[in-house]
Order: sequence, then C-alpha cells, then structure tokens
Amino acid sequence: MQIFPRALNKLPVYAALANVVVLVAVIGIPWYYFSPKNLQVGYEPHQPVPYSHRLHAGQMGMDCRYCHAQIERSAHAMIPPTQTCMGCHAVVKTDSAMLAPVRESWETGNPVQWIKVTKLPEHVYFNHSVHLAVGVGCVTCHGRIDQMDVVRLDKPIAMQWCLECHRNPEPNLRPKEQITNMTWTSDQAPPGWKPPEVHPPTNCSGCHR
Amino acid sequence: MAKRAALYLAKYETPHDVLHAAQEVRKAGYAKWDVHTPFPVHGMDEAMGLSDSKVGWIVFFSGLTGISGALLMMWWMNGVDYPLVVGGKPPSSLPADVPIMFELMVLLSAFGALFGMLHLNRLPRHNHPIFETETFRSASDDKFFISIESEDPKFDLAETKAMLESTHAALVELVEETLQDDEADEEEEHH
Amino acid sequence: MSKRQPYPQEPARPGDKPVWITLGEKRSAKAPDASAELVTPIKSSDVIPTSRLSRRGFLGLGAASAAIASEGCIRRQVEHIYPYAKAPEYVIPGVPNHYATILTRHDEYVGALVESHEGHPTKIEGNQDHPTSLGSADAMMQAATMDLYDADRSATVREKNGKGSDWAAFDKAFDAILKTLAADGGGKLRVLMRPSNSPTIIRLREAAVDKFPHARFHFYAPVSQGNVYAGGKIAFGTPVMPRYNYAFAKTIVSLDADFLGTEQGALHATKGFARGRRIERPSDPMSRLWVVEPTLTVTGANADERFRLAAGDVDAFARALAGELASRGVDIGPVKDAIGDAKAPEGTDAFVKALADDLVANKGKSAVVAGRRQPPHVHALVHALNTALENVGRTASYAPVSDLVPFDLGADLKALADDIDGGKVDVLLVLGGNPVYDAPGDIKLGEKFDKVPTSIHLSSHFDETSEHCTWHLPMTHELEQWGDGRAYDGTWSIQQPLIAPLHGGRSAIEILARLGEEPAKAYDLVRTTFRERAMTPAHFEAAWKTALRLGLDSGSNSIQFEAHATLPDVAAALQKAPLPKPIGPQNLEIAIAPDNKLHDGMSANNPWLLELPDPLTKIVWDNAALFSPATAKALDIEDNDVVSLSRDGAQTIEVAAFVMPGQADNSIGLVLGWGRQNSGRYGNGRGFDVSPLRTVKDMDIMSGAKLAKSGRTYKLVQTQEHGRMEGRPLALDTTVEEFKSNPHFVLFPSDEKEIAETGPVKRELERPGSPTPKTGPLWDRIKYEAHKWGMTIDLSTCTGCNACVVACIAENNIAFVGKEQVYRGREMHWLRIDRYFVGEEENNPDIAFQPVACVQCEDAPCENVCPVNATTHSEEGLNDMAYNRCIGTRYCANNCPYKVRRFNFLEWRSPEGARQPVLDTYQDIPETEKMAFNPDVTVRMRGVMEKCTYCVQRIEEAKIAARREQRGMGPNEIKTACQQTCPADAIVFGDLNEPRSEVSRLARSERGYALLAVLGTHPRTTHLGKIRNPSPALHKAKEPK
Amino acid sequence: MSSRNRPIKEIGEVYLTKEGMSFHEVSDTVCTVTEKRAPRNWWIAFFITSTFAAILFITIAYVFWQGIGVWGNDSPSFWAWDITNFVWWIGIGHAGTLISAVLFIFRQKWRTGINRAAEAMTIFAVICALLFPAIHVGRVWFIYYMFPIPNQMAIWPNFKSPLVWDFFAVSTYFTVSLLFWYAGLLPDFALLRDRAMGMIGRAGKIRRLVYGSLALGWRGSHRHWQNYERMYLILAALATPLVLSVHSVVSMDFATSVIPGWHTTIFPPYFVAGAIFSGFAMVQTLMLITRAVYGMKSLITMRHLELMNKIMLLTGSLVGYAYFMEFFIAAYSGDEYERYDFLSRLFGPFWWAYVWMFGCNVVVPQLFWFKRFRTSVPVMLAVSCLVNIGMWFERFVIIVQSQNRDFLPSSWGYYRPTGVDVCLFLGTLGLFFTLFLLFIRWVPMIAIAEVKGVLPQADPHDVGEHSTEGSPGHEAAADAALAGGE
Repeated sequence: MQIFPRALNKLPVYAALANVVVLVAVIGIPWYYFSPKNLQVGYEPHQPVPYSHRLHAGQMGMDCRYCHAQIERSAHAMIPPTQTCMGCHAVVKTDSAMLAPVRESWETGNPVQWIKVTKLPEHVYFNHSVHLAVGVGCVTCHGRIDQMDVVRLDKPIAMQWCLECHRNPEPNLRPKEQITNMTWTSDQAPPGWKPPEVHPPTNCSGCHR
Repeated sequence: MAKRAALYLAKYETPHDVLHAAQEVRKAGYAKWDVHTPFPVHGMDEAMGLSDSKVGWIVFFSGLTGISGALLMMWWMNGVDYPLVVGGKPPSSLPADVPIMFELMVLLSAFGALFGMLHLNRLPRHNHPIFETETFRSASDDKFFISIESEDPKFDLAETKAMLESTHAALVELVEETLQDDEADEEEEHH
Repeated sequence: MSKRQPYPQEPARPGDKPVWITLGEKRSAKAPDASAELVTPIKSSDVIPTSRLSRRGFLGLGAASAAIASEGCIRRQVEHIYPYAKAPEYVIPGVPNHYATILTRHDEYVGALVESHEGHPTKIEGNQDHPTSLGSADAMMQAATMDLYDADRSATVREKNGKGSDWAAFDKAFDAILKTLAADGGGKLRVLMRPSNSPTIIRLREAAVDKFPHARFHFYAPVSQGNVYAGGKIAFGTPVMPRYNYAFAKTIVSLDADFLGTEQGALHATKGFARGRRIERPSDPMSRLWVVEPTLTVTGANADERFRLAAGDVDAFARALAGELASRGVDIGPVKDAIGDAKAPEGTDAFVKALADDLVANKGKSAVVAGRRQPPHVHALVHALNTALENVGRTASYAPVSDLVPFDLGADLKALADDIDGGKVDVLLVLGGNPVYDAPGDIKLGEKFDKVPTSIHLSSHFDETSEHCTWHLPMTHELEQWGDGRAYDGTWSIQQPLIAPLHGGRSAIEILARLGEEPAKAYDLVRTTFRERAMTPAHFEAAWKTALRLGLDSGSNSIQFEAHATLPDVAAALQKAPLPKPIGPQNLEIAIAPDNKLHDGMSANNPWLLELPDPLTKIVWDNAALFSPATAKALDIEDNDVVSLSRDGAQTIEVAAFVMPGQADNSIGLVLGWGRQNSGRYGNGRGFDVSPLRTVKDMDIMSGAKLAKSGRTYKLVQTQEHGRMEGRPLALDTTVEEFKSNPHFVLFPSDEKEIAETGPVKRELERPGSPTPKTGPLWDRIKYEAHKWGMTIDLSTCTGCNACVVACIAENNIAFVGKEQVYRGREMHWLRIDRYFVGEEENNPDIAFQPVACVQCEDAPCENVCPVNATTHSEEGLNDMAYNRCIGTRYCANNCPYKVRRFNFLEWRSPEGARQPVLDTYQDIPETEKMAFNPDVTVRMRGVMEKCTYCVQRIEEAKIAARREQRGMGPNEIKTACQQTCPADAIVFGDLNEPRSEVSRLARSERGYALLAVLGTHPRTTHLGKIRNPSPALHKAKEPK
Repeated sequence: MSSRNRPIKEIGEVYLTKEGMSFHEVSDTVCTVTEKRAPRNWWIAFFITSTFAAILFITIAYVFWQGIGVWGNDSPSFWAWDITNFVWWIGIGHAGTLISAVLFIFRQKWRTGINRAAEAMTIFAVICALLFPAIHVGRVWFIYYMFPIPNQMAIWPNFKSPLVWDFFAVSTYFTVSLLFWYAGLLPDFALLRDRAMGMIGRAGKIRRLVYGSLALGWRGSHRHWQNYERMYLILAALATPLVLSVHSVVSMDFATSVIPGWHTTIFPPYFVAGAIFSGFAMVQTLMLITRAVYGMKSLITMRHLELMNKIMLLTGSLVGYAYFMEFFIAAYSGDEYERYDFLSRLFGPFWWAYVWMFGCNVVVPQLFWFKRFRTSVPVMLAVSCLVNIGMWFERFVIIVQSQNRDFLPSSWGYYRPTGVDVCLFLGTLGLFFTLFLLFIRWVPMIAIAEVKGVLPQADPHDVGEHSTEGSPGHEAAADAALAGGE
C-alpha cells in the first residue's frame, strides 16, 4: 500500500531548487533593499519654505558659503539663521506668500523648522570644515544641489560609501577655491596641480567617538 | 486503471537464506534486482557483487571546498577588504584561521556524506512499486526479501518465479503497480 | 547611542531675561538643543522633536529596526533642524565658546574657565590666569555643571502655607515688610548669610546698614576660617590669611592641616607642593612633608613622615615641638616660658625630636601649617614658630582679610538664636546657606526659626531650612548669576553668567540690594562696585571688559605683608589656653572635618560627587565613622556596624562604622555634608548627618565621646575592597636614598632600548618591577610613523585628589550608576585612582595612589578577542572603541589585565518607564541633566563596552584644527581632560614621536615603567615611580625597636 | 563455527541483550513505546519539565527587556553563570557523539544499546548550550555582526577572536550531530512507517504520513545499505575529531586570554576529558531513568552501565590529574599571578566552590574501582548526578574565581548571582528534559536496526538449522541459534 503519490518522487529536485531560491533571497534581499542606496537616496521631504537651491545657487549663482557661512570653521552644516534670509528678503519679495514662515520667524524669533535631509547616524561625527579644508567639493556628497528645487538626498550616505573615498580620496579632491563649484572636473585643474597628500582615517575613532 | 507487473518479491526467514538466494540470483545473471533487509547483512556486498561505494569521493571534494573556502573567506575579509590592526598582529594570520578552516571542512564533509548517500540512493523516493504489497511491511522488521524488477532484460514472469522459488524462498509474489497517465516520465525514471 | 544635534532647539522667547556674556555683548537666552533623543528643551513643551522616539525604550524590545537604524538606513521619521532666528554673535554652532568666571569652593572664590556649547555650559576648567586655580580645577568645580543642571533645584517662590507663589507676590510683600521695618531703623530685622568677601556684597551690606542702622547681620558657615583669623589677630594684631610657598619649602609641617585637600587654597597649594616633589634625577632636591593628624587625609596620604595623633593632642604636640626647637637654640622668646616643659603626647618623642632637627636644619626653608579646626592659640604658636624659623618672607607670607566677620560663627549664630528667643526678631532674611541643616545641634535652629513671624530663605533647593521659613526664594546657580569676589590674595574677580537662570531664580546680591539702595540688575550692581577701582569712565569700560575676559582685575591683589609674630602676645595666649585633657581609651575623641567630596553638603544632590569614591576610604554614596584598627578591636567594632555617638550637651547620632588604617587610636573621624533629608532625589538620606553632635563650644574637636553599638549593620560600598598590592610590582615606590643608590628602582624600564641604556637589572631588590618580555611576538611589531600618542602619570606628585576622575566624567559623558550597582562592581569611571596600603603596620601604613585608565596597549589583549572588530587600533596607536559596533560579549573586559573597561550592564540613562538603576524606581532621567552632556562624545547605551579613549575627541579636534589652519601641531597642543585639570600636573599627554613634547621626555625618565609590562602589552601610558622622602634620622631612631 | 556476535563466555563476555531475543522482539520492545499511550509518569514528568521550560523563555524575555544587568555579572566577573552554563551544557553534549562515533569506530558493539538516546541528549544539550552565547551579549539584536555576511558598514567579523571560532565550532557540532542522528534514524523511521501500515484510523494515517516522510522512502535495499554504511562510517570518522575540536575551541576562549587561571595550555585536553566525563554522567543518569521507566533492561543491560562507569572512572581520574597539573604548572611557572590565583582557589573567597568541584569530580568517582559500586544502580545514579554538579562547579571556579583574582588587586571583587541567573539555569534544565521526554515518546530510543545487526542470528554464518519451509517461532530459531553457539 502506497502512502505517498508518485508525484512526490520529484521531491529532491524541488527541494534543491527551493534551497537555491531561499539562499539568494536571504542574502540578496537585505543586501539590496536594506541598503541606503535603496532606502535613503531620493529622500526629498517637503520643506516649510519652498526654498529653491536651483534659483539661488544655480541661476543667481550665489556662493554656497553666502548662506552656509562659517562652514569652513565648524563641523555642522550651518543652516542659515532667519537673519540671513531677511538680509535680502527684507527688500526682495517682501510680500511673497511662500516667504511667510520666514517673516513670521523673524518677527516671533521662533526658528524656521527645516527638515533634515542628509541624516547621519547619531554616532557618526562628520566634520564639514576639515573636508572642505582638504578640497572635497560640496557636490561630492550633496550632488548637483544647484539643480534641485527641493533638496533631495543624492548619495547613499553610509559607512561603505564614506570608506570608498577615505580609502582613495584623490579622485574626489580639488583646488580649495573650487570646492563650491558644482561643475568642476579634474581636467579643469590648473596645470601642475596635484591633489594634496591627505591621509583620511579608516580607523574607528576617525568618525566614531 | 491498467496494472503492470513491476517486480517479483521473494521472502526469506533468515539472513543466511537471503545471502544464499542472492548468490543464486546473481549467478542467474540478473541486473536490476535488489535485496531488502532490516539491517545490513554481512557478506551481502560480495554476494551481490557490488562495486565499492562512491560516498567517499563526494565527501572528499566537499571537504576540500570547505577548508579552502574558509581560508579564502578569512583571508579576504580580514586581510584584503578591510585590514584592521588587531592586537598589533598582522591583519591576516594563518594560525588564527586554523580552527574555522577545520570546522568548515567538517561541516561541508558531513553534508556531503549524508546528501551524497541520499543522492547515490536516489532518495528520498516516497513512492515505490515495492510498497504496493503488504508482504513487504516486514522487510524493516524481521524478514528478508529479494526483488527483481520487470525492467530487467532477463525478467520473465515464469522463469524468474521458478528461479526465485528454487532459492528456498518462503514466498514468491508478483508485485503489480497501477499505471497512470504520466506513464512516460515514469518510464524514463526507471532508466 | 546618540549625540546632540548641532542646532539650538529653543527659540528666544519674549519672556526670557537677557543673558550677558563676555565683552558685554547681548544675546538671547537659549534652552538646550534638542533633536537627538537625549536632550529636549526644558522650557518648551510645544516643540518636541519627532526624532525623540526614544530609541532606548524601543531597544528594550531588542527591536531589529534599531539595528538597522544604527547602520544609518531607514530612519524615516522626520528630523528637524532649528537654526537661530537671530544668530547671536560669537556663537558658531558646533564651536564651543569659553568664558572666564569664578566659582565658590570651600568658601573661597576660585577662577574658572567654562566651556559653553550653543549657550549652555558643559565643562569647567581652571583659569590659567587666576591665582587660585592656575589652570586647575578640583572635583567640586568639575562637578559644578551637574549642580547647575540639578533637576531638583527650586523653581518657584513658596510661602509657608505651602501655596506656590511668585516673585511679583514676594516683591509686593517684601516692600510692605521693608516699610514697616523702616519705622524703627530695622531694629527687628536680622540677616543671616555665609561669610563672603565679595566686594559687592560688602558694599550692599554697608548700604543696608546705613538704611537700617539697628538691623543686625549674622554670619554662619559650618566650616570657617575663624580660628585662622583669630590666630592671626593674636600673633599680628590683625586677622591674616597665611600663605605658604610649598614649592620652595624643604621641610613642611602640617599640624592637622589638610592643605592639599579640604583647606582653603588647596589648588595652588597642590601646584606648589607638586613642584617641590617632582624630581627627575636622583640629585634633584625634594621637600619632606611631616603630618600630624587624626584622620588620614589627602595631605596625610602624601606625607613622608606621618604621626596618627588625635586632634585634641595636636595642641600639646605643637607646644612640645616649640620646646624642642627652643632647646635647639631657636629663639622663641617668652613663648618658651609659656609652654614651660610641655610633655609631648606619648609616643611622639622621637618624632618631635627628628622633626625639630629637620626644621632647624632647614631654617628659612621650612613651613609650619596649622589646621583650620585647631584653636587660635595653636595658629598663633605656628606663626611664632615660622617667625622664629625665619620663614617669614621666604616660605610664609600673610594677606589681610578683606571681610571682617566674627571669628566664632557658631557663637554668632547662637546670638541670633537668642535674639529670636528674646522676641527681638520680626523679619529674618537668610541669604543662601542651609543653617537649619548644618548648625550646631545644641542651637536647635529649626525650632527657633519657626518662632520668627517673617523668615525669608533664598536657596537653590527647597531644603531643610526653607521648611522652617515663611518664604522660600529660588536662588540662581553661580553659573547663572553676576557677582564678584576676591581671591585669597585679594585679586578682584568677576563672576559672569553662562546661561539665563533655568528656574528663574535670583542671586543673593539682588535680594540684598533691596535692603539698601534701590533694586537694580545684578549686572549693574557689580559694575557699580567695580567702579570703586577708581577709574575714569573711559578707563572703566576698557578695564571692565578686560576683567571679564581674564576673569579677574589684574593688579588688584592686595600687598602681601611680611609680619613678624609678636611673641609676647602669643605667649600670653598660650598661658591663657589650658592644655586639653589627653585623648585615651577613657577619653574618646570625635574629630569632625569637611568631607573630601561634598565638603559641607551644599551640593549634596550631585550624583557625580556622590558616586565619586572617597580618596582614602574609597566609600561611595555614604560617609562613615572612622576607627583605627586598634581602637576597633578594643571597642569590638567591625565595618558596617551601626554605632551611636553622643557626648554631654549634644544630641546623639547613629552612624556606620568603618575601620580605616591610618586613623589615630581613640579618635573617631567624622565628616560633614552628609545625611541631607531635603537635598533632592540623589542626595536624600545618603550617609549620616553629624552636625547634631556639634555644639557652639566645640564645633569640630570634641573629647569625652560616648559610643554604643546598636547591633544593626549598614551596607557601606567601596569601589576598591582590596587595599594591598600582594607584593606585586604595581604602584612602584622608593625612598630618595634608594633612588640615589639605584636610579632604576622601577627595574625593568618599559622597552628594550631602555634596558640597553640602563644596563642590567638588580635582582636583589625585594619588589621587582615588571619586565617587558625579552622575546617579542612571532610577528613584526607595528611601527607607528606619524603621531604616537602617549601619557605619563607621575605617582610622586599625584595627591589622589580625584579632580581628574570628575573631569573625565564631565568630559566623556560617563554615567553614574547608584550605590547598589557600585556594590555590584559596575561603576563606570574610565579613570580610577587605585589606593594601596604600603608597609606591614596595619594601623599606620604608607599610601600609594595610582591613577589607572586605559593604558592603550600597543599589543592590546582586548582587541584579539572581540568577535566583531569593535575595538581595534588606529594608525596612531590608539585603542579605538566603536560603541556602535559593540555587541557586548564583554570578552574584551575579561581579557583586559588592567580592568579599565566598563560595561553598560543596564540602561543607566533610563528610557521612559524603565527602572532607573540609580534610584531603583521607574523614571526617565531629568531633561536638565541631559544638558550637561558633551556633544562631542557619544552617549553610550546599555549593552556596550566603553573605556578611556585618551580624549580622542580632543585629539581629533586638534588635528582637524591644524589641518584647517594648514599648520603642523604644537608639541604639547593637546591636553586630555584629566591632564588639564590636574592641580599637581601629574598627568602629561602628547606625541611620543615628537621630540619636543614633554611626554616624550618624561616617558624616557628613569622612573618610568609600564604597568604589568611583563604581559607584553606594550602600554602607551607610562607610570613614573613614586619617590618618598622619609627622615633618615627618625628611621635610625626606630631601628632598635 | 561460532558467530561473531556471540559473547565469548570464557572471557566473561555476556549478551548485549537478553539472551535469545528475536528480531521481532527487538522491534516490538522499542516501537511499542512510541505506539502505546504515554504512561502517567511520563505526563507528570512532562508537566514539570515543560513548566521550567516556560520559566526559561519568560526569563529570557525579561533579560532582553531590562538588559543583562539583571544577572549577577559585574566587574571583574564579566562572565559568570551565563558562560558557566554554556560550557557545562556543551560538555554534556559531548558524550552522545563520542559514544556513537568513537565507540563505533572502535567497533564497540555495546554502544548500540545507548547510542540513540545519547545522540538525542547531545543535540538537546547543545541546544541549551547555544542559548547562552546568544543571550549573554549586551545587544542581542546586533548579534548578526558576528556572522560574515555582507553589510553596508563594509566591516567583517574578527576571525582572530576565539569567540568566532566558538560560534563556528559549536554550530558545526550541532549540525553534524543532527545529521548523524537523523541518518541513524532512517531505517527505524522506515520500521515505524511499516508498522503503522497495519494501524487503522486517524492515528495510523498520521503516523504513516509523518514517519513515512521522515523515512524518505527507505526500503532496506542493500544497494542503499552499502552507501549508508559507508556514509555512517565517514560521519563517525568526521565526528570523532570534531568532538575533540569543539571543546578544545571552547577551552580556547579561556586559554588564549591573559587572565591567570585562564591562560593555560593544558586546557584543551583537560576540557575534553571533562566534557566526556560529564557527558557520560548525564547519559548514565538518563539511561538509568528511562531504563527503569520503560523496562528496557533487556536492551540496556548492566554490562552497558558498568562499561559506562568504567569510562567515568577513567575520565574522572584524567580530570583529577588535570587539577593537580594546574597547581604544579602554576607553581613551576614561577608566575606570581598564576600562583596567587591557584592558592586563592583553595583558600580564597571561592574555596567552597573548589571543594564541590574536587569532591564530586575526583573523589566520588573513585568508588567505581569496586565492582560492587560499579554495578549498583543507586550508587551509580548518585555518582552520575554528583559528577554533573561537580562539573558545573569546575566551570564556575575556572571562570568566576579566576576573574576575581586577576592582576590588579584594586579591581578584585566577589561575584554574587541573582534570581534571574538561577531561573535561567533551571530553565535550561527544564528545556533539556522536555525535549528528551518528547524524544522517548515519539522516536525509537534505541537504534533498532543496529541492535538487530549485533544479534547472534544476524550473522549469516551463525549456524543452527533454520527450516526453509514455513516459519518456526522466533524463540525456536533463537534457541537453535544459541545451541549452535556453544
């Protein structure tokens, strides 16, 4: 008396196939889907004020450091105070509805509640000043910000990605005066210019303290 | 539902009987036949004239994969991809790798052994004509059987029966299996 | 795990009082940043950043998403950035500012330099330019930020009837009160305050007296300079503050004076003392410290010759010493007759003789110091001796005392109490202090206060005193207020606020001003006083700004005068003062001193101090009654026994006993500052209050103590239970003589090259050092080409004062864990000071302090065993610890021979609803405490290992700065937190590859050795062996016995 | 001629089973246990053990929620009961494979009576052991950092860490033991399947399906037997060095460290001996119980038990030797830290633990020098239990005592466990016995096919006339066989 149908004799084949599938899934899915490339890049939150980098940095060609002042001295991104906005908008577009939050902030003294786009884990100590000091351009990490109406995360900001550059920085270095240049390429380097000898840390305390 | 003769089943009481019977059957020159016992009977390999088992080779190669794979993995991960200074030692050092090389070798060998055995035995095979008969139930308990499959070129309903009875079989039975539509692949599976 | 986000959270709100910072620039007050879960605004419930999804609460679940979060992936919850609306000048987010100010320490003003991140103070250092601190800070100063952020500080004005009130109500009421008082010139007004030499306070006091001629000011502090001043009055006719040049003195005699610890001026005293002890070559001269004291103090622990003598016998000892000196031809004139033939306390003869010889041998190069609690005539005698030994002008000088408060504060308080009894007091104004808690027991001040119709108490907490007053007013913390004060040498220093009052308090001077002149802002009051420094308005602003920048007005220090004691007066005083009955088994003594950590208990709610192990007993979260082993045996007392102490005319107290080597026989050592009932969540009920034992007559030294065993026991917890080295080469020490004969007493120097230089090792020495194995590892050791960070710790100069430990806590966000957890051995201090008893005599051992933090082994055992590469080496040889990689197998800690790794066994900063180990209740840590975090250091969560990093955040900052400014690094550019605060400069950090750096020089010193080098760990920290300078004469004398 | 499978009475050999047992009897004795309803005692036992198992899981949840601070672990005892239990269970988990593999290779036929249960016990013990490394970490949700899987941090495990070796060793050991066990079960599952054929009703159907699918369609074909035997031999050959390696690697967790009392080259052999020792003790305990409960005296004979006792005597003495050697090495090394540590084992704060360890592991087993004790069930039960207690204390002494007396006296401490520690330990015992009860209830607790293989009549050359027609009763056959044997 047979207990199992004859079809079940194909079991070994199926089992083998299933094995392969599961293996691929278990490794592959987290590898891709949990990666910053997939989960972070493209984060494009809606800001309280529709500030357009394309307009200010792109079309008007304002230097990044006009608003992000002191960024060459501090670790932080130096999101400008309302003051800076009002510097111009006290006279320009004084009644634009889009600028209402800015004016309100200026009057009440409450900050504009910008939404953070480039988020690093809290145990990572990234320092803008030193990266600029050795000639890493804004565009390297933030992408073509001058073409963004709404700021979006452009690069997979994760340890692996940081390490790629920390292990081989030269391709990402440029003359100091070019750091805010969004379109700079190595062939625009002045004749005889060599990327400086930087030895970025690849040990833990370089970024984790 | 067409039926088809699948195999002859001969039953014996003792290991001694089945051993002799096996020798007979082999003399008779059958190819597709087998002995079924509740435990491995000694001397049966010779009696059936089986060649040495190939499990060993499978194990050897899977073991080889394990040991070399382990070494490669550790060398690349600690020595090449992200070499870190650990305890002032060189990033990749062989002595520290030995235990894991050994463990992985054993692990893969073990898999090779079990699954190699299953593969060589074409197991799992949950459905087999031989299960059609009630008689066969005692094959795992205390009875000993010889089966000759109908695919065997020398298989002949009359002759084979006679030959088996001549081996002091306690019982000789023709096992039939019901044919299904998937006849075709059933056939090829036999070859 | 997290750090604070850079941007200030809290907008400047209309209501806020403006805070002034240096250079008179105005900026808007800001509450702390918030964004990471650690810090939320303290005033704004409206803006709770969404990312304050408590990751910790959530980790309790061990949620895998947390894992992903820490990898920086899917953090979908919105994080906000809050830039300033109007950016204050001089503030670059992420770049801390430093402001100079002064803090009160042991009732004196000490200069401090405060680090402020986006508007809130996070770290306190000493002020390089200030004479009191000379760039160093002590444990209490380091912990001051925690006082500022104490969540239990009073935030509201309160009336007796319990109903919360507010400042407006008080002002109204107070105006009314003042009117009624004005009628009879304030006849029924009394003001009680702690003594202070603040020019503004003195000025306002005088102004008040002008307005209320019949009002009386009373002064009280549990610890006072009264005896010192009184002694000066006897000897010089005017009260003085003596100063000794410990750097220059060759023979230093301390008569019950803890001048390295709890006495005033300890910071600069330690600096000088260390200079006299730091010898690099055997030929270098070294001072010798003689100490006579009942309880082992920091000073006593550093003594070369120490005699355990009951405090009551010190008087006799001093007289005997004078006698011996006289007999050696030291001219003490009439004093000689005054002391007659005073017998030295039994057992001290040899000691006194040897000491006298040493003093005579070092005439003009010695210093005799008397302790604060010794009676005036002892101080007078000491002045006489210094005069006779020709020390005046060389090692001893005297500064006039700027504020003339009564010498005997106890009596002054008693007078107040009597006035209250006599119904002479309608209005009592208590400015600061906590008299009901720390007043002598026999005054029963609480009951007295209850009789006063209107009593107003200004204090930081609603404390024991507030409970007995009709009004309670919240007082500002020193980091929140304007003020001024004079250093011991009279230097005029300005106190400036770092942050707006967190709880809307007011400072003492603001209240005081109401009595005299019209109320004004403290800022103006202080400026007005400062004008007195007679300057034209033009100069004034400049001088004011300079004073703010430096934290002091240079040139304002009063002239040191070199007075010579008038011997007849001293003699007279001595004759008047009868010798106290000698202390003995029949006449037990109780000697009360300020606590090494809490001093008088004003910051008794400071968990950093509470968990700080006592330098000597290593007890945490408690105080205890100390008994010498002999006395304990005689009285059949053991550790943890609860005993009740009493004496005639005083109340009885119960206190846990602790047997402490080095304690004088028949003398029971107690400390002030504990047993607070109303200090706050951390301090309440910790330890035992000893002030009920005090009486107006005997505040500190009391004989005729009665002792009874209660039969109960009390759990005292120590961080170090085993005090002996078991003959192991750990804290290596030797005597000057031995050092001369064998410069390599640490035997095996720390690396092969050294062995080559210093030649073969002497085996016959009984305490062998630890050799670096001759056979290196099987592989080539790593070469460190660029920077090679290293540290040296000089055991000779380290006094064990604990400042470095608290500095480390403040700098590195180190958690406190509570008594029960310390009992389980889970304290988190990265830097600990091991205290070893040296020598066979269990009653009177020598002490060796050994600060131990991670020694940054080059071949670190911890790294090998970490399964996940969470701790590895940097190119500069740092033993990195990546908290976010750590999974907490604790294997590294097992394999650390120095046991310097600390594990977060629980969530010390409890998430919502989780048990807070410190208090053993369910609650989150207060928001204000989170403001104390250093944003440059990760706050560790439960389940991860942590340890000393050589302040890697400071190293990285310096390297980045150098690179930013396109320059190389200075030889001694980086200072670790412990090094920066060390008053003895015992810790030196730097680059071993940098020939100009101090550390590279010291690491090669002959005294240098690596702890447990025998294990081949190749530590980067080098300990410098301790040199003692015992008196050869005395030891010869001892030989026969 | 005589049978290979018959005992040589002259040298005092006795039958491995009740004399004259037939194939069918063997099948019956073993299989009926899984076929009949469970005896009442089984249910009582199961209730108790599963309660403890429940406690285990509740405790683990609590530990995850609060953090491992709820244990007694402290500084310097960063490891305590957690790792003690781990090593203890791993040790116990060694006997199974050892009995199966090593005794198989040495052709020790007597193993057949006990190897199945021993292997099962191994697997369950290893499960309990594996719990601890998993839950003892501070941040269990990050434990995957230990595995070499690609990740966005681009960082890998540290293969220099003995803990990683440990992870590979133990998980390998678990897997191999599992394979080994299952391979052995194949023919017996087939037997259960075939016996289920006759059964009617639901139970029969389920049993057919379950055991049928587990048997993978095994039909006792000799062509299969040939590969099967070779596979079994190879697995045994692999498992033998594996057993030795596993506890060696576990011992390296300590041996490769620098702590006095841990940093010892003697550890690997010493730990292996200890493991076998404790493993056999546990097998002995279990066998004695099941044997009594299920009347397996015919298959688990006194000879089995006595042989086990002999091995315990041997390994126990080996361990004792190691204890002495430790002291000798400490003294001979001249290392003051090492010396101090070992002296404080005797005279230090944990002296009591040392007394337990030495008494139970070295003194007690000496009883087995005497046949009277070797063959007395109560004595061997007591001894085997005591040995397990003693072995737990051995690990406790090594781990905790050493940590509390290491290099710097300033950091010495005294370890105090908490209730949570106790609950966890009892919990694992509960889990272990629960699994074991389920095993004897549903799985043939004795390797039927193998036992048949060593019966006298299993040998084809075992003379004794066997009728060719009809079938005389098994007894008859057996008797005949016996007659032939003498």
